[in-house]
Amino acid sequence: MWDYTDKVRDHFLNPRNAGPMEDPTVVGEVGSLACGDALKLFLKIDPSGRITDATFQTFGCASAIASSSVLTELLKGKTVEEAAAITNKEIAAELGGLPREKMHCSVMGQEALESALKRYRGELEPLVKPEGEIVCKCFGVTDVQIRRAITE
Amino acid sequence: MKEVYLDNNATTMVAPEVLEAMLPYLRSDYGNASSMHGFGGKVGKVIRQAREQTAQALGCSAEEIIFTSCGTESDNTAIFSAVRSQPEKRHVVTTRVEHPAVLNVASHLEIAGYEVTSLKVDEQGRLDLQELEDSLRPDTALVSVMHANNESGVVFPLERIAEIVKSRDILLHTDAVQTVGKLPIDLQTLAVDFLALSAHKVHGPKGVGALFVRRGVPFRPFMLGGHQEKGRRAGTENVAGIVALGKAMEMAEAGIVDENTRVKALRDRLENAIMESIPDVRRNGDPENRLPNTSSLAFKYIEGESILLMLDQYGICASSGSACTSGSLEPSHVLRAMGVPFTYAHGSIRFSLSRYTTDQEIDLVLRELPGIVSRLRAMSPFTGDQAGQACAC
Amino acid sequence: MKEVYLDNNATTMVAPEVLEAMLPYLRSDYGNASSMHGFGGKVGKVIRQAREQTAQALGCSAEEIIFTSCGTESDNTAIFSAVRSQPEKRHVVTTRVEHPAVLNVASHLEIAGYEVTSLKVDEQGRLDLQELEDSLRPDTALVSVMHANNESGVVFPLERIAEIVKSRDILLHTDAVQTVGKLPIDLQTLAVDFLALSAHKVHGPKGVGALFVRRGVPFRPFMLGGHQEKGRRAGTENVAGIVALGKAMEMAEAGIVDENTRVKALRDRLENAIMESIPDVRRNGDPENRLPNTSSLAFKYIEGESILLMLDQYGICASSGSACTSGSLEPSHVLRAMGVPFTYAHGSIRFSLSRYTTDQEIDLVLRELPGIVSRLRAMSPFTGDQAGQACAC
Ligand SMILES: Cc1ncc(COP(=O)(O)O)c(C=O)c1O
Ligand SMILES: Cc1ncc(COP(=O)(O)O)c(C=O)c1O
Ligand code: FES
Ligand code: FES
Repeated sequence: MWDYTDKVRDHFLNPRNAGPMEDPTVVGEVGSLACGDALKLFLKIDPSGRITDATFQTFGCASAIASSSVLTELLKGKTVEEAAAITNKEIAAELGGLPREKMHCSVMGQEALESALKRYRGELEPLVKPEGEIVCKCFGVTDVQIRRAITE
Repeated sequence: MKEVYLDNNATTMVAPEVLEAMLPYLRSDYGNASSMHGFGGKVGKVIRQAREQTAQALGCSAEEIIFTSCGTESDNTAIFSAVRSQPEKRHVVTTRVEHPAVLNVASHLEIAGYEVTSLKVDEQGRLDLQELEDSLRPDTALVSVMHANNESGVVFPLERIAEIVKSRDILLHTDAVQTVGKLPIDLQTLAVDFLALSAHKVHGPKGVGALFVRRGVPFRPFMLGGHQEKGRRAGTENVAGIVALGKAMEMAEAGIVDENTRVKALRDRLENAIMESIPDVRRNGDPENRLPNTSSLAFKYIEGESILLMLDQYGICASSGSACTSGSLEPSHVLRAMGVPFTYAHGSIRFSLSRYTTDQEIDLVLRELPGIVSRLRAMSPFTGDQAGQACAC
Repeated sequence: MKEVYLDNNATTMVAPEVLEAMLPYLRSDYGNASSMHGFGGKVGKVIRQAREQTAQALGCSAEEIIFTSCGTESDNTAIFSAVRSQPEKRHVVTTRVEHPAVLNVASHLEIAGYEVTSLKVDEQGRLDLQELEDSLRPDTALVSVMHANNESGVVFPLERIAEIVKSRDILLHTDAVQTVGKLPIDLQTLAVDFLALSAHKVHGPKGVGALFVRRGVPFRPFMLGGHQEKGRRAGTENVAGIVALGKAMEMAEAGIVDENTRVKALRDRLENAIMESIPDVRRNGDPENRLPNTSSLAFKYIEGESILLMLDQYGICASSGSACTSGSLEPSHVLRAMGVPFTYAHGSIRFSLSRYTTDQEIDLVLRELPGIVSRLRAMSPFTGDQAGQACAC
């Protein structure tokens, strides 16, 4: 059994801001095509560029749900610039840490955020070929991404 | 909070009678069965008795039973013995849905230059016996087919498989770790050469198992060393564990009817009520040929670990995939082999009951599960039209 | 009649504290450590604790410990791992006095085409370190030398052996089944790569053991299957056994001083009094480098089994040769390797004491043994001038 912190358990059992948003400014998505969209991040951003609301929908394990939940809390009140600086390490740290094998579940949050902010800035989604071998079949996360998530 | 233990295919409670039987050998009678004194000699006698009990429950003779340390060791021993005793034969047949204790030995053999045929299963988890027959070759050393699958509960038609394999004079091993105590086994009529079992799956302790090796079948020991088990398995005998296994086997045989009536009825009630009260649930595996205690159910749109952890809040113990692979991130190889669509495979939960499961426990699951599934589904980004796609991975 | 148990090198009493520690895992906490529920998760924690305790007692780190089912499995695992991880190296060095758990793996390798050098011992059971050094070759995959011999009690100079072997960058395995709890072991300074131990030799239960594998040493699993023990040993963890081993290791470390003072003094009193009161007795093995609990004595003109069975009349448990080979009719390979003369080798008895041995028990042996030896000698056809011949077999 995974060793989850109390904070992970809390965010998993009582997720904050779960569910779709009525009228989002922008939506970020991540997940491989083969396996379907797995994390959707809904953001409401005011004209000054401050995030006023954030919600999520996640298909994933407890770590993925807790990571999404804590991410939405981190995002609220931040400017888009501040939000862009959030890393998966920060998400994991906010949860009091994740088991090593589950670090990649927090990568999802960061990537959904990146995708949302790129859309917000009107940039095209870059079409990158995944490097490395797919290890988490849930989201098409690669071993390179995981190694990065663990070592960064 | 008392746990509601519905994870009996992973491991089982040690029966109080079994614990009672083994305790003297952890307390006062700690002798070594090989010793030349009465104190050791008397434990030799109880090992003989446990061997008789085990043989009795399986319909074989005592000298056909080798005690091992677990189901995994029994599987390893059978497969390596079969290939080492026939070095000229370089082909092995098995299935895609075996336990890792067989699968990983097969991969090891493949790396060592063996050819391995892995039989496929259909969406119900059933084998194609024609494919089995066609796979057999003059240089086939062994066919290894499990009796029942630990994840789906699907039971393979072992009698017919034995007919096909033995008519070609090929050695046949079966991993019966999941069937002992759940289905009757009679080795007088069931023509397998090897059969593996594990005590902790039948209300015995962890750390002891057995391997049946039919008289006359060539044998090569896996564990090398002292002369224990007539030179077939070295290492000081785990006396308490062996006594426990003997008692557990006796009780397992006696409990077969209860397992296939009362326990089966509880399983059916659980399964039917879940499928009626929760939408988008499907059953994994052939309902006709299934262990009486097992229900593998797939909950669309949501993920197994999340369901398990929420069930855990109520003390309900279940499993997603097998406990052996739940430490990994891959979806179960069994469900993948059955072609279970992606969003279903990831949302599969196995409930496995036992003689100790009560009506009240089933009621508790039926009370809590629908709410858990709704809460998780409310968080899921999946919608009806995306589901049902096959997973490419 | 309460037994006088002087056969602790064969197996030991489970310490009451150890039984106490393991019982919860045979009763209420029967979960599977790999399961995704709190009930299974908590046994995962106790396995971690037992790994820490074991590592602590050996001076290594927890991740260097692999739990196995016995000393034999630990030996098999170490040796097969060493040769499989270096397939180009085809030479193995061991000694003539190893336990069958090493000897028989070495013979297996020899049949498989390996070259095996078996180092000889002198009449005191000592190795010739020059012979060891000379035997090492560029293609030597492994040196496997036991820490102390189970029959003679002779302790090999492992520190010096490690220096010689590791200066050539060759893997070194030691079977320390007999030394744990009797001699201090500190893997920080002792440069072995593998070390095998068995719980039932240190007042733990039968059916569980451990293997130390030094960090960085290439490893190939012996038991193939699930991902337990970080993929290094498959099979559902024997939770109760592992917890018991952890506790036994903690107690073993704490008891080292007692073993080398009080227990050693009891052994010396037994041995000296026997040698003074009975004529034609000789001590087998180097008295300077010997386990503190072991006395192997050879009684000229008479046969070991007869002595044992007479001792058994008084509830005294001892052994001739190792328990592992006593089921066979051959004289001990250890005594033969030491060149113990024929009539002595057959009349050798091993007394092995433990922390539970009392003064009264030693008194009982000293009261009964002289009469037993005289009675048997009165029946023997041997006379003084025939003795001392080497055994032809
Ligand atoms: C030196 C030595 N090595 C290995 C073993 C094997 O241990 P086990 O019987 O626990 O497999 C023993 C005892 O039987 C022994 O004395
Ligand atoms: C079908 C099957 N085979 C083999 C095993 C391995 O048994 P053990 O864990 O006792 O080694 C298991 C359970 O883990 C199983 O379910
Ligand atoms: S999302 Fe956590 S394991 Fe795949
Ligand atoms: S074995 Fe009995 S005389 Fe050599």
